[in-house]
Amino acid sequence: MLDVAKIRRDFPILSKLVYGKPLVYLDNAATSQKPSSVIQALVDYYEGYNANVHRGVHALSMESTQRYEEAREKVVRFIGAPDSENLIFVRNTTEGINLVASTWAAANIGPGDEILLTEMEHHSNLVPWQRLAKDKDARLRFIPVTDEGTLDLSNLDALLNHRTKLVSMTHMSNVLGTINPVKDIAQKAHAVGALILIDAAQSVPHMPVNVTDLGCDFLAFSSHKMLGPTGIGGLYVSSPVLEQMEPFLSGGEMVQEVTFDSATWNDLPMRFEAGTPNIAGTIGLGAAVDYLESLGMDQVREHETQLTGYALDALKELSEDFNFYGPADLSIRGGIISFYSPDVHPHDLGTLLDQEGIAIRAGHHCAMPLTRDKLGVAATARASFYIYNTEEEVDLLVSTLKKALRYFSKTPTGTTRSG
Amino acid sequence: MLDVAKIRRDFPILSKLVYGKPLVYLDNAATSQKPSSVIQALVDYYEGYNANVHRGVHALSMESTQRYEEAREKVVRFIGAPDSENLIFVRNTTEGINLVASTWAAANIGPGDEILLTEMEHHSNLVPWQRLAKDKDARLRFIPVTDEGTLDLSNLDALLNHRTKLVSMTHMSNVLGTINPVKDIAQKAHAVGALILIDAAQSVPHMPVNVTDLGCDFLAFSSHKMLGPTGIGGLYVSSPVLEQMEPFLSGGEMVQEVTFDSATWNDLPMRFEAGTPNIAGTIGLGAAVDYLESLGMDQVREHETQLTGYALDALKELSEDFNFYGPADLSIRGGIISFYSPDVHPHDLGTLLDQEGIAIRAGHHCAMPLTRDKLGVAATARASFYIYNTEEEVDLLVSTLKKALRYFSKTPTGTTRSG
Amino acid sequence: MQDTSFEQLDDLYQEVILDHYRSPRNQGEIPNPNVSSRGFNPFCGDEVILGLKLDANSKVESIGFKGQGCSISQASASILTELVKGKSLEEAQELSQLLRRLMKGQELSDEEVERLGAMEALQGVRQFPIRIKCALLAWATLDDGIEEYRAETGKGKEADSSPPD
Amino acid sequence: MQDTSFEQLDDLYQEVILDHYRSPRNQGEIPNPNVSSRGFNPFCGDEVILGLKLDANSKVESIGFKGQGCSISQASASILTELVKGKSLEEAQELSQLLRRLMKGQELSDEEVERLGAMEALQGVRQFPIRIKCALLAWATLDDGIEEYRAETGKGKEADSSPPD
Ligand SMILES: Cc1ncc(COP(=O)(O)O)c(C=O)c1O
Ligand SMILES: Cc1ncc(COP(=O)(O)O)c(C=O)c1O
Repeated sequence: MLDVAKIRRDFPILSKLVYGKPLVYLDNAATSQKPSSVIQALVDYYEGYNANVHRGVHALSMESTQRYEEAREKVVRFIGAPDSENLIFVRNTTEGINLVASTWAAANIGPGDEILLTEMEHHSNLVPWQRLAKDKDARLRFIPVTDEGTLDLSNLDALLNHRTKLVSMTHMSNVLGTINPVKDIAQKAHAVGALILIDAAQSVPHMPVNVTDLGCDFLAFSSHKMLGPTGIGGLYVSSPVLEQMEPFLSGGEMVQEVTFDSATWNDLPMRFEAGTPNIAGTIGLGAAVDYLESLGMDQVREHETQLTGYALDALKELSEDFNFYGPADLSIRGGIISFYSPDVHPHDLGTLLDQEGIAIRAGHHCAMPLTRDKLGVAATARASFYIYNTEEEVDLLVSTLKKALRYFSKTPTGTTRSG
Repeated sequence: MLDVAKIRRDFPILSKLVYGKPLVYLDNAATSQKPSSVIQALVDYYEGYNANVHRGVHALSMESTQRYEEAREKVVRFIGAPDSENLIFVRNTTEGINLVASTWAAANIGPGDEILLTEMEHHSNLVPWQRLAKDKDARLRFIPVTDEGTLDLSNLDALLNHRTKLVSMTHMSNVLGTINPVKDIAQKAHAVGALILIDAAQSVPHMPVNVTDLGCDFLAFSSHKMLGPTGIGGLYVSSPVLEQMEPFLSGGEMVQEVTFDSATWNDLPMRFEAGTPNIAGTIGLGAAVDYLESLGMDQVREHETQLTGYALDALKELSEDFNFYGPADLSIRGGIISFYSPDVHPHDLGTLLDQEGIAIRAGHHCAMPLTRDKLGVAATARASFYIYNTEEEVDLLVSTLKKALRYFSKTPTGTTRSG
Repeated sequence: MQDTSFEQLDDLYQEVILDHYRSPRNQGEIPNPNVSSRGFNPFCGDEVILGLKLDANSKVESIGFKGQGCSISQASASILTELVKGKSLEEAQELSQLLRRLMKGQELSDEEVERLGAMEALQGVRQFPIRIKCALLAWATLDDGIEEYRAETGKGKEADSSPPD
Repeated sequence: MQDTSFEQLDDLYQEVILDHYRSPRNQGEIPNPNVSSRGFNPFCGDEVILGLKLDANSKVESIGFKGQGCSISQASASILTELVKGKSLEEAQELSQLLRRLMKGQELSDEEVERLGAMEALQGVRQFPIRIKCALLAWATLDDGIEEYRAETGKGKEADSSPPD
């Protein structure tokens, strides 16, 4: 069990007031808050040993290089990667996926080849493949989503076939909360000779993820969603695949030797990290990993499962007014709840809850096709949890949703309003 | 005149001791130190209003979006860009140049076309063009460097011709300190129908730079070299060029509407910023711009010119032992001094100076072809200045270089050393 | 009703707005519109589709909208259709400019406020900068449609006096 | 000389090292080497090129190096050539392993220290982690060369007993 009261004290922003009310931050799927230790890691870097990495012989540069590479080791261990060369630092999940699309996929996917996605992908794991498919005359196929909000795998054998070169799918849906059986699908992908990329933007922050156990070829995630700084993230690539990959961006850091005419590439993973990296961000991500490991990812997952169960129960009261999306089975669901009422548009709901200090998200959550074409609405409201959220906060959400419904269903006449 | 004593107090790291000695940070061309206001901007963001930008209706998200876009406005104004749509946020100069290579250049440069560079480019402005030229069967040409360390423009009319599609060159050399006449060359480039990209990694931090006045089409720079955080930088693109450019990375934030099959692109500049940006880094860059503007870029330039003049004078004493590179004319030289002695390898020099708290850089400075093929050495030592450096620090550099020479020229016999 | 919650939002959600949101005017498609356009806000998914039919004097004879989105964006579209009916395209654009000035917090004259009509109710949006885009969506869509119409028919602003066919 | 500056560096820059740096042994190219390879450190530009000629017993008959770089990398290369001459490739690799262990700060037996010879002077490098790569460059280059030689000649470690031609 997490000691949530103690955890909350580690997050300075949680003592902030919004319009005079305590902040209730339920927008964790968009980005997470940061503990003091992460913020302090940035301050320590800039005040104590800020210097460019990898090329300096002076004390500051030696220290920054060492801390930078230590952070890489921490992340490598955290996701269960075999070696530090398997972890490429990127800006965010989006860049990680684009890196794969521009390098491995651009070199290995051709006319008539298929890329298998799911209907619940974030734009970041959809648009790069649309562009690639168009460029290469390849075909995108989609694993459908059931009404329950899970993947419909009944037709997987046809969807995943000898033309499939890549399966690219989310580990956890940022709209439905669904946790997909990526390990099984990885095996099936490999059985037909396809590789598999896992969009772990929502899973790495919230549950134990081990790339070796999953058997995936690529896995991308963002620091800002896992208590770490913005502007940094990771892309895991398995060794055999890494060896075949041509560089992505080019410039300083990623070269071995350069003449006016040509260049040779540096060792892995530096080969994929051109230019001065986000040094402070990387070290901050290392501190975030330390923090999560000190809690234990099993505990993190358990806390969120419990809170989600509590919330789904509490929200039942509102089931006449709201549709709730996503699977009921908590064992395959993360701490994300999307909902919609025809009576109060999600956007208005967002504004109303905000007045009470409650931060939720309203919109298509960068998953327009899922939201619009599968759920049948242009937007939903979404509450998403993390380690610092409490049952009291869920209670406040529920009561405020009720108030919002009442407010919006007031008859326009018959009562004088002050506005 | 800068009040350097006051400035120094704004930089917490400058009160740090290295091996018990005050830090003398002369590695500014690699990365700069950060004032408290920049560090505090990061802390304020993470402790006060951390949230994802552009899509939230809640208070934190509104505030972070507003501060993020305010930072963009600041940077836009700082470089004299006409509009905020002309500034794309990137990780660093390297990514900025790669963005241009992958978008505009990939679409507009073909077989037989020429790209004109100079012999003093950083790898980041060389390797992307080598790769593109190879892909497109285009040709790289180089403006030579004179023995003085300036560009030899005597043959420019032949080098810059109707086959030239792009001139890509550094504004200030990170090895020689040379400031190139980019405005003139921009005019000449446009006269033959070529575009011009300016690598402003070393100029934007150290002198007034106005993209409108320079008349360039692209200009790239890094936050970490201009008092700002790591992991963020800017790419200016002129409006007519921007309109023709296809997106770079794709995913969230950069799309307008998405179906399972296709997507339309968002407005500028968001179209080029896929995924969650480096929000804190951007806001920190805005704070760095505030700091630089409070000093005045003319003042910054003047301080460095003066200090460089002082240093070149003081170093004359060592001219029998060291070669010094770069132009003598201070009006075309930034605060960068590279030097080499056959008696003490730059790497050893770096280690020796470090023991006295003096941070310099030793190596090829990511400009291998220049260093090796033009200067004729595999590595040089480099001291580079910024607003917080003083004449006393220069004096210490000179006296320590002398000591280092003595140490390395000790006869191996005839004196007992403790080691 | 004595529920005092969200009182601070009464400025934003004025009755006029909730009324237009719940009972939108001129909803639906216009057959053979002269001016038609679609607006979309990628960040929230709000959508407005407008169709205008001009009469022999180039005034708006009929107008219809479809759309989805929050109360502000849809109420604003509904108010737009009421205000613009019977006006020339220039007059419609002037109203659009007025609303923009209102949103920027600029002073309007009494006469201008009068012309705003029900749009005045949108002024509460000013305190919610993130929602300004919602209030403007329909109007930006109208401006786009008019511009496109002019470009297609070759009718400049001044020359726009003969009726469409 | 009574200059006491940089005393703290005397461990790093031992006389043996400065001596090898200033007067490198076995500098130059070997004609028709059996084993040859080049090492390069992209971060500092240090370079070592090695050539080895084996005798009928597969021992190193002659060895030469060229290169440029800091005192540590060049002294290490010079010491390497002295130590490896007359040894078998296996013995050379063992020495390389010994140096790596020394750099990692592992305990060596007296016998091992003895075998290190002049390489013992490199132990001061341990306190300067950034320079360890310099100390190892020549040895890593040798290891690469031997590996390549074995791959090319198809001679495994064990089978490597017949002389090269
Ligand atoms: C002239 C020049 N161009 C490009 C770069 C690359 O900058 P970054 O590593 O921030 O991408 C540098 C800095 O090292 C530089 O000095
Ligand atoms: C499932 C999923 N994939 C990808 C992303 C994109 O992450 P980022 O914006 O950090 O690149 C997100 C976050 O918005 C997400 O939830």
